[in-house]
Amino acid sequence: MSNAKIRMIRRAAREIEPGMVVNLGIGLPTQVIDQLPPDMPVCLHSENGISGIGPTQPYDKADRNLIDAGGAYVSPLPGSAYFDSATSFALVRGGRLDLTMLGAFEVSMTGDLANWKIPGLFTPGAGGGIELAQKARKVVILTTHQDRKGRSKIVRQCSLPLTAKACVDRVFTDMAVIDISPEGPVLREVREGLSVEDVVAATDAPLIVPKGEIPRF
Amino acid sequence: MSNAKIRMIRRAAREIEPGMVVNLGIGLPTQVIDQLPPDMPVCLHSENGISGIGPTQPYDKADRNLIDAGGAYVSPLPGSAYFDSATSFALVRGGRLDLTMLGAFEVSMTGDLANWKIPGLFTPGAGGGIELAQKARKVVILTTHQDRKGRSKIVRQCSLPLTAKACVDRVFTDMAVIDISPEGPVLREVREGLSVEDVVAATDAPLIVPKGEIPRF
Amino acid sequence: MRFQDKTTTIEAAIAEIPNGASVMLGGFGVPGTPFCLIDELVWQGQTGLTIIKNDANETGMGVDHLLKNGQVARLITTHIGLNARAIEMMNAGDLKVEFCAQGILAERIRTAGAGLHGFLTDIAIDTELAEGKHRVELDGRISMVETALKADFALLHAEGADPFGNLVYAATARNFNPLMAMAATQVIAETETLLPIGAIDPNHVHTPGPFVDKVVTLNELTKEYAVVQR
Amino acid sequence: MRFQDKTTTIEAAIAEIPNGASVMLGGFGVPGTPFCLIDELVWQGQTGLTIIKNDANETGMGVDHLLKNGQVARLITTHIGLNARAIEMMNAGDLKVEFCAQGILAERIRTAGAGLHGFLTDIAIDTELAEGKHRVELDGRISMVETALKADFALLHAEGADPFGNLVYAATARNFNPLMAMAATQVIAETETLLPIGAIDPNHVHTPGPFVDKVVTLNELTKEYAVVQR
Repeated sequence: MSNAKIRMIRRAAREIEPGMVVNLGIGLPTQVIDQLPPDMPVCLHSENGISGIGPTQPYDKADRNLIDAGGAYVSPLPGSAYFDSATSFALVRGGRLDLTMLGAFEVSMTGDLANWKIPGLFTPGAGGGIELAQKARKVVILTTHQDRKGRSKIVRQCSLPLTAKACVDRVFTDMAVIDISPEGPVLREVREGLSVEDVVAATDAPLIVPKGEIPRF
Repeated sequence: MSNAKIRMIRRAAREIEPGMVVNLGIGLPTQVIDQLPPDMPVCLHSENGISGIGPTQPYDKADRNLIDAGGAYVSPLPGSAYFDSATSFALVRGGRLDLTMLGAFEVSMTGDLANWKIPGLFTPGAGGGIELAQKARKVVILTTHQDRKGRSKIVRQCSLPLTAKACVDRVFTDMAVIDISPEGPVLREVREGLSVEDVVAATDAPLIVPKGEIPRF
Repeated sequence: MRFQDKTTTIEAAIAEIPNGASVMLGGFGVPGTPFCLIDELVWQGQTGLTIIKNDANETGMGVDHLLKNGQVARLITTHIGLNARAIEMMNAGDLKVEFCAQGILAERIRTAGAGLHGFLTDIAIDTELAEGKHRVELDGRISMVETALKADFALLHAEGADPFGNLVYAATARNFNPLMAMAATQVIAETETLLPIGAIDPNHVHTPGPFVDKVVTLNELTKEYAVVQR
Repeated sequence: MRFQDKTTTIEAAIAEIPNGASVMLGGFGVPGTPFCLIDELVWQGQTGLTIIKNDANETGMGVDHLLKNGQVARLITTHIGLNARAIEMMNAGDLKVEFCAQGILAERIRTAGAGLHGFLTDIAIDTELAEGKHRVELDGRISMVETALKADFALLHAEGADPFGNLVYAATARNFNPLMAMAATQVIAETETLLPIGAIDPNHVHTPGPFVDKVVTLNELTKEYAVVQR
């Protein structure tokens, strides 16, 4: 993984506060977990029915009945619980999920999220993503700042089908930390080695740049 | 208990078929259980969260956490299960309760049941009675044929607030067995020692009396 | 990684409840009723409460102490037949009582817990409980809307709990407890035994820890928890 | 008193399913998927089925056999990203696919199981999944009606079962199984182990026996149940 991505993941890990119940989406978000202090009290939820996800297991030690929503073989911790899918989403919709970290195809300047469908190309269904995006108390996105063709993922308006409207609180990319505020996207931090101008130039949506020094990560 | 009531309870017990899931209301219905053959496969449900109610326990042997909906201390059987109140009524409303036996203040000729409220006199709330009456696959009533003032409990039209409309399939009294048919109440059986005329005279609703011999119980 | 420790004292837990709060109480009759949490609420004396509970216990027990002490403005329940005081207060207009069919109360609480707005049912459609209910016609069938019922606080009784708030209930003491655990902003569980973290098999947890905010360990059970000899 | 014995053979249990039936299948990925019951359904060859399952498994496993064999007319699901055949068939118009948000699918199934008509939610309200949904305004808030989803059959996978049909599931193999157990006219459970009646603590039962119609004991687990090495 690139140094920039590693920085992004390390920075995102600081978003997790002691005592939180957190759901990490497949891909980059899952890797955040390795960056947490080992003694930090945090409860990882997976929508297929577990609170308290423990370390991923190699195939030869895996429990065939214990996976996370991405299909990875995980393990229980002392204090874990298993439950059915209705209870699992009750936890999400009922307000007990403090934070979710998700991937994105596009995030709009008003916090709309598109991450589940590319018409004609990628139509697998939304899974649990809609409820995570719409109902977690805090929704943060982990994504490369631009796609493979160099197009900004932070856009004025989503062109793809929405996962949820006005749901994103904060975006972590390999270039910046951006908050979605009522006034629009605000540039909060810039990656070490980049300038504010680099980020603004790489972003489709107009960024609000606060006065004074922008912190680096 | 009077001999007539004992006959009623014994007759009602024959309504329970092997394999049924049954909910017995407080009072007379609960006593039906003692009349069942000991080896008969039947599962007793109580709406406070148990399938497979075992024998009632004396106070010195009672489990303080194990009661039926009437507050009697009961016991588990090998094969019992405990569950929450939502699951318990899912079982009732979802069609898994084959039979309920309930008490009545009034049963109308179209099968309306009133058994939960006497305005100004008795207003405790309906508890689980409405769902039992409305959703059990078969609803049978156990009641004295007349109240203490000699008034028929099988009436043309209920005067009391309804528990559920057109829900009763069959009524067992200390005088008769009466089916609620689409044409009205049909006299099916008469208690030993009574005549058909005795029953008709004691009943407010007009009874349909089939031709031929009416069986005795 | 480890789990948050949610254990606290009964005084501190109940002190969070302000006057005028809505409070769900677990229990169906004696089993599952959080008598010690209720006693502390009586002791602290918060008033104007909306109480949501299957029943009003019996005279001299549980909810009845709150009624006697004048702390309850409103009771949402299914059956109060074993509490003469509750019926008297209701008839005298000193207590506002809202009756639900029992499974509908359970489901309204669960619906709030599941983050849904309400559900559609035909239960009680031909009874006086149907009065004033919003109706919807779908596929030619009439349903009534039952709204989600949430509360500021839920007070639960568990047989066992670990410090993270994973709960297990005993026999029919389960009843409304797991539903209320989902449906309140602050969930306070009293437990007969505080178990070490990891002592509950994850397959046997009845209420997962994330639903619970505070765990209070009972030193001893008061006589109200015992078998009732009538 | 004793409990009914619901054990039967896999052939007899699956033979009850007619062409055109709606069939719920437990499982989220591999865990909880009733692979042996599905294999028997493939063997018997019933066609025109409506399948309700969280996902379409992976190519070469579970639901995929039914798809490949041309037995499925319609699939109600949440995510089929791991099954290229399902996506191809959908895109080619050979398979009608209805997508639900995952928790909404779970809740629609549970709602049917709870004997309710539907529920009100704002989930997916600003997405294309909201198209065509009936809307209700209550207290100034817009909700969509999600309808109860029932089926003719539910095929479940349990870790253990007793002859009456009390079921226990292992870890995340629970998922949709207990919900589907409530929501089908005929519920058929395969179990890894048939336990003697009374062997399951009543406090640890995940699906109570009254919800289950048939219990099928598996002789051995096929390789599809094993850890998937990708």
